[in-house]
Amino acid sequence: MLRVTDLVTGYHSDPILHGVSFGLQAGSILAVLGHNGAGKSSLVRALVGLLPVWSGHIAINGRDLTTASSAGRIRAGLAVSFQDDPVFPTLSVQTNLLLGGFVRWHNRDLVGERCERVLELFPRLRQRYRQPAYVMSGGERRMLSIGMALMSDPRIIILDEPSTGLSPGMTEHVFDTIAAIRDEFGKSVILVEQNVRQALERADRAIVLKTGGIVFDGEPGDLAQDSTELVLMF
Amino acid sequence: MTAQLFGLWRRAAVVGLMLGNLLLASPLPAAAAGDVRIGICQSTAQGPATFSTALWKGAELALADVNAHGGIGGHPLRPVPVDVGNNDPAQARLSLNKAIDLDKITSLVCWGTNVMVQNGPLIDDADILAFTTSSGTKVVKASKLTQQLEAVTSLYCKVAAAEIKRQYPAVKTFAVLYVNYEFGIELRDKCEEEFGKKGIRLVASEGHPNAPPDLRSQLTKLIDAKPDAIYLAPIGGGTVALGIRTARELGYKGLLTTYGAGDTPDIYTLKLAEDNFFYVSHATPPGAPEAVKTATEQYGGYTLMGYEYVWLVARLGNEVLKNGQKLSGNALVAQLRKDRDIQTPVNRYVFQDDGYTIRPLAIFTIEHGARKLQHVLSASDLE
Amino acid sequence: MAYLIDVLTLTAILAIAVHGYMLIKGLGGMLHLGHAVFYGIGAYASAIMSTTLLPPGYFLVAVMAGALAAGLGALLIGWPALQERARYFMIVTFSLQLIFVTLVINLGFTGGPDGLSSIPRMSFGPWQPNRHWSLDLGLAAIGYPEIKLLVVLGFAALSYWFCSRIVHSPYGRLIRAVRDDERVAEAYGRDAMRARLSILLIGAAVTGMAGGLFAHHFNYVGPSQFGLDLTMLMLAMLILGGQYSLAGATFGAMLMVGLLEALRFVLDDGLGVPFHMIAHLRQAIFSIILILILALRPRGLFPETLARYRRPAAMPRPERLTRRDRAMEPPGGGEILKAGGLIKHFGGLAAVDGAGLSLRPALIVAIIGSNGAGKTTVFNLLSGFERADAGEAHLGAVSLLGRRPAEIARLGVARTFQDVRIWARLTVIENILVSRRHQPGENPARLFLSPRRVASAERSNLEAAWVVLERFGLAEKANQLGSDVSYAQRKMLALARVCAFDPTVLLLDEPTSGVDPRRLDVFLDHIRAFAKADQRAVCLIEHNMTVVRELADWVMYMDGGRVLASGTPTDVLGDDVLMRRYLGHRDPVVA
Amino acid sequence: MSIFQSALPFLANGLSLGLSIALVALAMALIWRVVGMIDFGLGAVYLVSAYALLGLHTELGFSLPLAILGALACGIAAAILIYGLVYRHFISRNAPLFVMVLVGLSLFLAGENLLGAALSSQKFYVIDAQLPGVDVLGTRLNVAQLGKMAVSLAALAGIAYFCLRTAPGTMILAVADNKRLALGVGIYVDHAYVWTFGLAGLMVSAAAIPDVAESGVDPYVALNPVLLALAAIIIGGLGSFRAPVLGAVLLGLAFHLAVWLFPASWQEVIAYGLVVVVLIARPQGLFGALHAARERA
Repeated sequence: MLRVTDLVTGYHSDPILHGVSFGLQAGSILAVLGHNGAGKSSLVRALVGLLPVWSGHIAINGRDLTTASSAGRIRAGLAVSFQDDPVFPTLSVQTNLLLGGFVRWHNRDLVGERCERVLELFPRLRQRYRQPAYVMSGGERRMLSIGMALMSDPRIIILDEPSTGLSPGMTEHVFDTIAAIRDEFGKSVILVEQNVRQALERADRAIVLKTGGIVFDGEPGDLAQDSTELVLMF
Repeated sequence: MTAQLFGLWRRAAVVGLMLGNLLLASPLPAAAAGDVRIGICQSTAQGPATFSTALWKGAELALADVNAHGGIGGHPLRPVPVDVGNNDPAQARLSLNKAIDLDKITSLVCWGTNVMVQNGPLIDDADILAFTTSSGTKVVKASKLTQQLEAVTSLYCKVAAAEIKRQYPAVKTFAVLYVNYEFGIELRDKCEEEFGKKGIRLVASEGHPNAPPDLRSQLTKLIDAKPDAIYLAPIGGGTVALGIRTARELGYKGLLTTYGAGDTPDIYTLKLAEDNFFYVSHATPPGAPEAVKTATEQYGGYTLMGYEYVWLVARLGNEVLKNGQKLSGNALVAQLRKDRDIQTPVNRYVFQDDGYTIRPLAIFTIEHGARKLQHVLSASDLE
Repeated sequence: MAYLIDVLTLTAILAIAVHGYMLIKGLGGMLHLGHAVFYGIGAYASAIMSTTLLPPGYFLVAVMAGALAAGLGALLIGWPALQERARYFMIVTFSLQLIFVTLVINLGFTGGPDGLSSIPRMSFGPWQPNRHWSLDLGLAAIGYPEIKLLVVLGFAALSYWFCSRIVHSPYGRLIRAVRDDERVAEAYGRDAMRARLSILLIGAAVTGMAGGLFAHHFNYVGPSQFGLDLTMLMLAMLILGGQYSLAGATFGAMLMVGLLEALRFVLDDGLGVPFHMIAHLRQAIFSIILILILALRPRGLFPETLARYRRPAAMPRPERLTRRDRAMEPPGGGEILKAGGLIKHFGGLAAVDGAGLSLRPALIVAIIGSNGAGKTTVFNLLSGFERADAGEAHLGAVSLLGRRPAEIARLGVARTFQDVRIWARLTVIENILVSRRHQPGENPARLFLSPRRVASAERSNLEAAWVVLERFGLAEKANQLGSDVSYAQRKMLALARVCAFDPTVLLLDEPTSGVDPRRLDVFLDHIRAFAKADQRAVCLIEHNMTVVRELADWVMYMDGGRVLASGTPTDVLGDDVLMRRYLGHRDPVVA
Repeated sequence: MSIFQSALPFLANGLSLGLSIALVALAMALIWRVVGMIDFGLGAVYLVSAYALLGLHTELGFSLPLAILGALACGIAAAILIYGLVYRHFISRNAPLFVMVLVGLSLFLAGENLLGAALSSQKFYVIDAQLPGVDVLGTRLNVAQLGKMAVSLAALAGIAYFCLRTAPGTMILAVADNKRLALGVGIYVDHAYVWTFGLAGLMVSAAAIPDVAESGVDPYVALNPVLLALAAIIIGGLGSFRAPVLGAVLLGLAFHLAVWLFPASWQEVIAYGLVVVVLIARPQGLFGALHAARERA
């Protein structure tokens, strides 16, 4: 599905990721773990095309996207939900969702149908439908953002720390939704998370980033079982 | 940013600066010796910019004539631009210094009360003859070698007042809409004085910036004072037209009048100006050269002055040389005031020793998209 | 040569005005579009002094009065305009520029639209030359214009000296720090607002002086002379020369005047442009050149000149940091910072919900917890960057809450930032120098009143800075820009900087995140040294549990804005329930 | 006549001036919100469409409606060209606001003076007769003014509709609201910018045309509209599409009521003084709530 090979990138002079490689299976969840500064968000930005790739390759279904603009990548079937400022604040929930499906606008029916499914998935959004996004709570914004990512009917959804700033209950809900996205919508998900355990429970595969390199790549089960060890691994 | 790149840039810059200063210092422009340089002011300010073009067009014609007839003592006349920018005295001084120092101009025509007043001493020191097309009364007081070519504000007001008395006896009160610059304010005060002498009372006056966004509030206020006539005192640049249009639209039926600033093509073609409006400006008598007349119709009243300026300089220059003197501001001015009463191909002037000039003025109205000469007040009428 | 002299005189005057612009825009980083206003205020003020208030011969006094007036003007404009909202400064100054001309026309004492004429020539006491004054030196006679040029050049030199003194002083360094990141400057106990205002005032005064000179050079000031186009001209000069360099400002003025004058010749004699177009074309070409400069060389011809410091030959070797055993006595007693019941809401979300902590000298406390647990917010509350809704925090007897960051920092509570936030356009060593406290050179007045004291203080400051750099292994990078060193080095610099500030309490926000594990030990040693060697109270937010194990004497586990558990690292990290929760398990935990 | 009655004409004229400023203000506000720059280059656009109208109508003898359409087209083209040829370069290097302002101003000045050099600074009229008008509140407003008022109200409604109902409009809003996310959903930001400048160009020309019809064209006509527009956004703020329009109306009223209360020579001081006061009292503008939204989001 998605294949990243020897990805090197960073901000102006200093590299953040030095040579990251991993793959993503269709219809699976890949958990990307690691604590702040490990390079997770740089990876996201590089995948979406907001950060120039210094060397290495990014390909979806064998099609090379290394040099594609972000717009190009979205059209190639990528979708993202950012960690911070994940929505358009002054626009209504409706408009936000529509914009989520921007690259599919030529196909009105699809967009409409998507919109319905998203609203089924997040009934809360239906109540908020006509209100501007900035009046909503963090959790609602997170749902909206994930919903937007679904709107473009992508092959791969990148979720950057979806649980940030959410109450425990809300976090549970979000993670269940992510599972649903895989199972019901049949999407592949790249789940960048700090809530290791919850991520692992849903993930089919996990990689652990540490200071710009991959220190673990494998089945979640193979990760250390003892919490303390696991914590120290970071 | 590599060091050598900076080095490169700096070197480029240094060269540029050197070049600049070299050009400043070099006598290069004065190289084509022999010809007689005369300065003509240019302006980028709204209003002045318009009549500086007119002035130049007139000068151009005269230059052609004069140089065809051997210029001054066989030396052709050559115009030198003097850029007064936004009518800024400091900028003007810089340009004037260049014209004096490097181009060695023998005479100048310029305007802008502040521009002229502040540079008066410079003109005297440089020993050049200066004509001014400014109407400011202070101008000639600041310099011995400056002669007014334009009629002064007081004269304009006097003539306007007389015309009103003659043609519109019903008018007993008037108001002034003036540009809030030194010039507009002077015009307001002089007119209050001159109109007063004819028993016409100033009932209201409002100022406006040069190039106002609109004049509606000012005119509403003036019209509230129920004046029989409104005197427009802008620097020009279409403000006259705006004033007329707005006044009429606000339902003002009374008389509208102004001075030379109204003598521009945009007024000629303004239908609104065709009733109950006149302005005082310079006449182009039937005898004037055809080229001058057509140019005036095209560029406006200041064309004349450009023409007469060059013509006068040529005449005076030749006389001075004939008397075996060398060309200098003092010599030229002395000659000018000695001849005193001069008839140019266009007008008759009386150049007084105090620098003021008695010159014919004419009353114009607008008719069929052109200005219509009502009648001329010759210099002798005004003496 | 009257022309050349006139040009040079005007150039020198403008150069001084552009020096002032450089201080405000380049050094102070304030977006300023009303420079002609300061110039005009100066010109008018000194003109009024000379024409009405002063007896002849007091030229210098009049010029100084101009500077003073401009300074006051700047104060009046800057005080409201810089409060919290520097981003509107440009629009404020621009509007003022638009008003100024009309205002002057309408005021009485400015001579209204006529302006003020017959301003006396430059005169010094008994020497009051008339226009034709001249001094015969045998070979050549020197006239008043030459003298005037010399005087103005003298002033230009003076202004250059004065400004470069400012730029290269500790004060100038501070201003640049504020320009780069004022929040951090406040975190180091500096009052950013005052810094901005002071440099605005100084810049305006210099410009006002130029205005005063102009008034006496031209003997006339009128409204039309101080319009937007003059501001544009000065700005063009500044941008062309390089807004961060004093030499650039000077040079830009010369170059731009040279260019404008050269255009006369090029257009008229060179290209033979139609006569009546020349004036307009000069303006047009000037504007186009300005655009080209901005496009091709946005930073101008001259870069910012950075002082290069030479490493002293005999460096005191930093004492080897020995890993002593950690003091293990339980907290309580001897504490210097105590906070409790802290509450902070953002919108509906409670970021901090009753958290508290207590810090003691030589003790390292680590706060752990998942993102959004409120760790950083606690730091923000303690360091004054956020206002607490409720709770209390005391440093010794002093209450911290409700104080501005600068005050708190001055009390001795220093913090680092998660996103490193070093002053990117200061060199590494300058980052250290700025951070150090008690620098007399930060007071612009002292620079000139007690230069010796400033110099000696700076010398010792420099020595101390080198020691710090040595200790943190940054000495090699001392003269590199903060933005040019690697991420790890910036992280290290952040530590070095806070160490140089010499606080009693240290709040470190993820000091090791993103650091190469191979370098980690160095960081650990330094942090440990803060506490153990320097006897400081240290509190750090940390995700890397290895680090926590290594460093912490005491660990607090935060979640949902509350402290759920605290104890020795082994206790907390050993508590599997907590750890599972930390990793995202949400089964209930008894706090 | 009571004080109140005497004020009416000033109110009416102030309103009409305000609404005619509103168009340019709206354009400027749009660009400020989407691109994040104060675009004085709009002055050049204004000049282009003004002279285009003149040229098409009086020189090439097009009928007035045709000439108007042509002028609108020229305005749009000019705005887009300026973006493509000049601004894009600076935006792509994300030049600071200060530089953008300077570039815009220089463009404007260059345009002004090039026209002055090429076509002389003489004033030309498209319509030289008195414009028909109607009496309102004891004053008389001509068709050009009424036109301006109508157009700017229409534009206000139009732009709101455009942005909220049409695809490119939504695109623009998205970029204005959250540029990174806009990229994240696959919007070509460059397209959004082209639309923005095109739209701004349209509005500016729509403002220029009635102005020219009313009081002719010379190289200086654009200065007032642009400066007043800036003042209007400062007063109104950028919170909504309404804000700049309200700001413009307030400014227009200030301009005229100032004359009602004081000698007209103080007009500008009072009007721009108002700007400074607003800046100091309420920097986000009187009707601006945008920052609140931003900060909460």
